[in-house]
Amino acid sequence: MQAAALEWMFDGVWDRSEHYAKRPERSERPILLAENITVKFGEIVAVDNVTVNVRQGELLAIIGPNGAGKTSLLNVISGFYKPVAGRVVFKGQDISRMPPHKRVELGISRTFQHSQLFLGMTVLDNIIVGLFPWRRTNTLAAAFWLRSARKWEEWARESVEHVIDLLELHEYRYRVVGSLSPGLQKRVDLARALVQNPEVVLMDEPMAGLTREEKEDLARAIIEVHETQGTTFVMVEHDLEVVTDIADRIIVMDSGRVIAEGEPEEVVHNPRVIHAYVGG
Amino acid sequence: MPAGVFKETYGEEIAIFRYPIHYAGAALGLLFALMLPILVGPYYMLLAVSFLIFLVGTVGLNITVGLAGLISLAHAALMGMGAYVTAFLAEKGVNILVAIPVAGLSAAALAFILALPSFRLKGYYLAMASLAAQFIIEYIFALIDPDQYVPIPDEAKYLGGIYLGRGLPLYYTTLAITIVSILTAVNLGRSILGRAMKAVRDNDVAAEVVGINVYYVKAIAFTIGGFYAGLAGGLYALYSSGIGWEGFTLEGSIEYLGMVLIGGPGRIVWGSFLGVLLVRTGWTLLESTLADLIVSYVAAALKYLILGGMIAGFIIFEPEGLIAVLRRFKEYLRLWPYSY
Amino acid sequence: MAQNTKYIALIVLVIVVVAAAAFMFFQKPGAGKEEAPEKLTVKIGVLTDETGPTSDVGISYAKGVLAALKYFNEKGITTKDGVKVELSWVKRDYAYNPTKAEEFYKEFRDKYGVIAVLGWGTADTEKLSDTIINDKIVYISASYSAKLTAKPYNFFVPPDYSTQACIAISWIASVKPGAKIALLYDHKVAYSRSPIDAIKAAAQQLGLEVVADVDLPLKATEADAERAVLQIVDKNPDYVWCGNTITSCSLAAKAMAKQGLNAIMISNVWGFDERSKDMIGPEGYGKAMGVSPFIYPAIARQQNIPGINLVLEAARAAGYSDTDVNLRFLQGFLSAWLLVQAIERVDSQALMDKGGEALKEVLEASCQGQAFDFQGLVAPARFCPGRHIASEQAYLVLLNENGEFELKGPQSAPEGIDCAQITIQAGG
Amino acid sequence: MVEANILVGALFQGFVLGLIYALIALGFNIIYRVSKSINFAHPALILLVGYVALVVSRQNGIAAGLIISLAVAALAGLVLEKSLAKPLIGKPPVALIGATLGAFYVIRGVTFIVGRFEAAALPLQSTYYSLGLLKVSTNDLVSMAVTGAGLLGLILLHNKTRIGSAIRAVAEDAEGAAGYGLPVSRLMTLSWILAGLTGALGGLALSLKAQVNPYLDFYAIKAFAASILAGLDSIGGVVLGGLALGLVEQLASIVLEPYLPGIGGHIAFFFLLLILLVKPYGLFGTERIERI
Repeated sequence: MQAAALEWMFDGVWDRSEHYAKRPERSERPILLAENITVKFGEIVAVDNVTVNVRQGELLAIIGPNGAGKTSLLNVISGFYKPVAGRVVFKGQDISRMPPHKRVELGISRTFQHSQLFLGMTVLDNIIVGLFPWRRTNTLAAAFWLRSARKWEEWARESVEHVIDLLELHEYRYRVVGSLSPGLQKRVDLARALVQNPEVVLMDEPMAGLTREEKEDLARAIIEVHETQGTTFVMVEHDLEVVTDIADRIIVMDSGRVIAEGEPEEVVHNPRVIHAYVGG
Repeated sequence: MPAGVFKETYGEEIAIFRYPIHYAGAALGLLFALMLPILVGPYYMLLAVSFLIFLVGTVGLNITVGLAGLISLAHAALMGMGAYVTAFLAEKGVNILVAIPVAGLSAAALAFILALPSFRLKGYYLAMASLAAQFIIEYIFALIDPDQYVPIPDEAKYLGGIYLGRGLPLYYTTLAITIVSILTAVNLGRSILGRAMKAVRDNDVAAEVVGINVYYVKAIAFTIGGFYAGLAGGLYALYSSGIGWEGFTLEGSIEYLGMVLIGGPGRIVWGSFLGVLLVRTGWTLLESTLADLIVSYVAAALKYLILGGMIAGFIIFEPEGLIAVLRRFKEYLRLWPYSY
Repeated sequence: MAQNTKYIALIVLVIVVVAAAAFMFFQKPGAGKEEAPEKLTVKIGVLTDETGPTSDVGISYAKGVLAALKYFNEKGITTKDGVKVELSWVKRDYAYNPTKAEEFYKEFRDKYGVIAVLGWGTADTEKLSDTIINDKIVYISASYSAKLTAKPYNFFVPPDYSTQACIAISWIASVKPGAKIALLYDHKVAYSRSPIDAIKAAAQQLGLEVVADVDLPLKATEADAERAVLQIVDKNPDYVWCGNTITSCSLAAKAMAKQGLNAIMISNVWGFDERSKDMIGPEGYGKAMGVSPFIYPAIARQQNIPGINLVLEAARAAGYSDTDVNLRFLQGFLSAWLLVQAIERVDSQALMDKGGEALKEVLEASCQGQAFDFQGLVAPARFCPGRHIASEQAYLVLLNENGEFELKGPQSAPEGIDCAQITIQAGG
Repeated sequence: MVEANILVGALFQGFVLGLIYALIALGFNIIYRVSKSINFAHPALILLVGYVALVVSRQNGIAAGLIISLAVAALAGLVLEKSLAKPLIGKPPVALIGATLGAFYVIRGVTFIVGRFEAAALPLQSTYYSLGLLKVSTNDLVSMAVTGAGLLGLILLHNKTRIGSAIRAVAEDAEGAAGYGLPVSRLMTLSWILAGLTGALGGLALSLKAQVNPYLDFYAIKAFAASILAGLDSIGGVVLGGLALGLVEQLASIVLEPYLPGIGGHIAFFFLLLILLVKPYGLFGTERIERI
C-alpha cells in the first residue's frame, strides 16, 4: 500500500503499450457515429439533423461549399460545440457529454483550418504538448524532476521524434512556430495530432492555403499514416482534386444537410453535387 | 546553441545546465550569493533577504501570469495567507521551518479555491474575480487580526540553538529556501505541465481541443502560484518580528504584477529576478537616494508615476519585459562591431 | 551523469568553504571604547506617511517633525554634561505599508545606526514595538495606543487613546451627570476599538449610561454615517463618541444634524481638527467637539501660550508659513521636541556607550524627577518604567455656534480608574 | 426588528449611492464595448476628479470645479485612448488590463501632485428637508441630479442619436463597422472621452457623498460589481446593477453588521465573486461564441 503510494508520488508507472495499442483491421464496422446532429447559432441552423457514420480504418472526406456546416460538424465530434440535438458515439460509447480533452484521450485527435498552434512555443514543445493526456508524472515529481518525470520526458521525446521523422520536421525542432510558414505550421499541427497515436484523426481543411508541392507532401504523409498504422481519417476539405485522389469515401454537405454520400467517382458525378458546387 | 556541444540523450537536452557556461554561471552566482554577507554590510544583507522573499513570491506569480496567462490581482493576499498561517503555527509552538512549508500548502489550498472562477472565466473576468478575492481576503484578515499586528514568537525561530531570525542564519535560511523554490519552479516550467500552461496561455481554446484539461491546468497554475506566495509569506514571517494585514493589500498585488510584467512574463527565473531587482529593491535604493535630494512628495508621486509608467510602457513597447531588452543588448554586444 | 556529480561535489565544496569564511569574518571583536569628543552626532530615523492612506494628516505631521529637528539642530543641543550634539536624521516615507516600514527601519538600524526613531501610526509602531526592544532603539510615534505604554521603548507626548477617551467621559460626567452616551467607531480597526473598553468602564464608574455601540466604517460614505446615526437616534443620547478619523467623524456629525439628533459628538484625537469646521459645515456648529491633549496652534496664539512662538519660529525657519502650523504639525513638532529634551538630559558618555538605552533611561527618569515641559502646548510629560503614560490631562475643543474653536478644560482623567490598564488587559 | 426610519433612510441612501455606482460602472461598460477589456485606470480617474474638483472649487467656486474636473476627465480619457488603447488594438485583452493598471498608478501619482491626498469636503452648503420618515439633504439632491442627468444623457445618446448607434455598431463588430465607412478610430476616441466624462460626473457625486479622500478609488472598484451583474454589454443592466449594489450594501449593513463588522463596505466583492462564479457573463450579457 505504502509502496504503491510512494510509487505514485515519485515514480509513476508507465506502460508503453497503453499508448501504442494495436489497431484493429480495417472493416465496415463503424468506429465513430455522429447521429442526428443539429447545431444552431442563435436562429441560424448550421447543421441540420446530419448523421455521419465513420468506418474503421477508412479515409472519409466531407466536402461542400462554404457555410455547409462541415467545420461545425467536426467541432461537434471533437466536443468543442454542444449540439442542440443528436449524439456522438465512439466505439460503442456515447461521448456526447464528454469534454474535448477526454475525447482526445479516447483516441480522437484533430487538426485545424486556421493554425491553432501555440505560437510562443517551439515546434518540439507544440508537439509534446499533444501528449498531455498521457503524462505519467504528478506535480511533485515534476517539481523535483524525479525519475518518473525524467523517464516520461524521454519517452515523450522518442514519440515526438517518431512523428518528426514521419513529417520531416527535423530542421525546425527548435524554431518558434510563430515564425514558420503556413505550410509548415499545418505540418506541425498534424504532428501534434499524430503524436497522440489516435484512432481517428479529424482534419479541418488541411490543404487550405498550401502550395501544390506542400499539398503533395501532406497528402503523402497522410496516406502513409493511414496505411501503416491503420488510422481512420475524417477530412473536411474544399479541394476536390486532393479528395478524389486520396479519400475512400466522400460525404457531400450543403446548407447544413448531407446531399450525397459514396465512392469518390460516383459522388463527383452526382448532379446535386455539381449543382451545389458549380451552380450554387 | 554554442558550437561544439553535442547532446547524447534527450535528458541532457532539457537539463537546466546544458552548457559549460551554465555550470560556470551557476557556480559563480552561487558563490556570489554565499559571499554576499562578506561583500556588503548588514543592511544590504537584509535588503537581499527581502529581495529573496519577494523573488520567491514573484516566481510564483510568474508561473500564474507568465506561463499560464492568468492575471491574478490577489497575490499579496495569498502571501498574507502564508504569513498568517506561519504566525498562527508559530504561536502554537510549531517550529518555523515546519510552518513555512505548511504556509505554502495552505496558501496553495486557498489559491485553488480562488482558481474555481478561472474554470469559466478568462482574461478580464479573471482579473476581476481575483481583485474581488483580494479584497475579500483582506477583509477576512482584518476580522481575524483586529489589532493589525500579530507577533511571531522568537521561540519558533530556532534550529538547534541557532536563532534564524536575524543576521547570517536568516540570510542563509532564506537563500536555501529560495534556491529550492527556484529549482522546483524551473523544473515545473520545463515539465509537460509547464508546457501545457504555455499552451493554455497561447491558445486556450485549441489547448482544450488538442487534449489538455484546461481547467486542471489553470487550477494547478493558480495553485502553484499560491504555493510560492505562501512560501514567501512564511519567509516574511521569519524575517519579520510580526505581521499586519496592511502589508498585504491591493497595492502589494499590483506591485507583484508589475514585477512580473516589467521583468519578463514567462521567464520564470530571470524575468522575476530582474523585476524584483528593479521594482522593489532598486526602488528602495533609489528612494533612499532621492529622499535626500528632492522634496518628499515629489519622490512619493514619482513612485506612482514611474512604476505605473513602466508597467504600461513595457506592455506596449516590450511585452516580453526587461529580460528581452537585455537579451537584445547581449546579442548586440556579441555581434559588435559587426551589427549583422 | 558522472560529470554532473563532479560539478555538484564542486559546488558543495564551495558552499562549505564560503560559509565557513563568512561566519569567521563576522565574528568581529567588539569596538573599543572611545574618549568623549567635543561633538556628538546622534542619528535619528524618521518614518512618515506622506503618500499612503493616512497622508492627509501624515504630511503635516512630518513637516512638524522636520521643522523641529532642523530648528533645534541649528539652535544647538547640548547634553547634560555640556557636550554639543548634532542631530543627523534620515527620513523615509513608508506610505503606511508595514512591510516597507520594516525595510526602512532595518535600513535605519543597520545602515545608519540610529538610536531613536520618530515614527508615525499603528502600522509601523505596533509592528516594530517588539523589534525595538532587542535593538534598544527609542521609538516616539503618533500612535497613542494604550498597549504601547507598557512597551519599554515606545514613547509618545500625550496620554494614550484610552486615557484621552476617559478624560472626555470624565468631562461629560462633570458637565451633565447621568448623561447617555452612544459609541460610533469602526469595530474592526485597532485604532478605533482601542479605547472602547476603557470608555465603557469609565462611564459605568462615573454613572453615565452607554446606550448604543454601533459600527461606523472608517471608509464611510454619507449613507454609512446616516445609517449609524439612525440606529442611535431613538436612544436619545446626549453625547456621541466618534472613534474614527476625520472623514467618517465629520460625516457622522453631518448625519446627526440631518437626522435632527440633538447630541454633541466628541471625536477621538484623529477625528477632529481645524479641518472639521469646513468638513462638518455650519449645520454642525455647536454640536461637535474633539479630545485634544494639545492646544490648537490658533488658540495657542490667541492665548499667548509661550511654546507656540517657538513652534512658529521653527516653522518659519524651515520655510513653512504660519498657516502650515496646524494641530498635526504641532503633534509632529512635539514628538521631535521630546526626543531633543531627552538628549539634553542624557550624559554624553552614557549616550555613546548605550545609545537608545541611555535615552530610554533619561526618559523614564522623569517618573520621579523633572517632567518634560512643552511650554504649555501640552501637559508636562512623565514616563514611568512599564507605564509610559505621559500625563493624564487633555482639553476638549468645541466647534461652537459661531464656527470657532473653543477650548474646554484642561480636564483630568477620572480618579480611581486606570483606563490604559483596562485596554491592555482587554488585549486591544 | 429594524425600525422603519432606519430602513427608509438606508434604502434611500442606497438608491443615491446606487445611481453613483451605476454611472461609474457605465464608464467600465463603455470601454468594454469598444475595447473589449476592463479599464483599470477608471477608479484612479474618479480619484483625480475628486481632487481636481476640490482644488479648483476652493479657489474659484464649485461651478468652476465642476467644469474643470469634467474637462480634465475628458482629457484623461483622450490621453488613455491615444497612449494605451490605440497601440494595443489587436492585442489580447490582458494587455490592456495590464496597461490600464499601470495607468491607474500614473493617475494616482498625478492626483497626488494635484491634491496631496488631503481629506476635505467640497464647499457646498447643505440644507436639510424632511419628508415624513425620510430626511433629504442638498447633497442627496445634487448627487441625484448629477448622476441622473449623466445616466439619462448617456442612455439617450446611446439609443436615440446617430453617434450612439454608430458606437453600438463599433461595439458589435469593429471591422464590419469600418466596412460601412464608420470612422471607427474617431468613435473609439469618443467612447474613451465619454467614459472619462461619466467617470467625472460619478466622481463628483461620490466626492459629495463620501467627501474627498485618498480612498475614493475604492468605491469605483466596487462599481465593478455593478457593471458585471447585468453583463458588461448591457447599458440598462448596468443601471440595474448599480442600484442593486447600492441597496444590497445598505441592507447587508443593517442585517449582518452585528455579526460581521464592516460587511456593508465589502459585500460588493462577495457579490462580484458570486456573479462571476454562477453567471460569469451577467444576467443579461451574451456569451461570446468562439470559433476555431
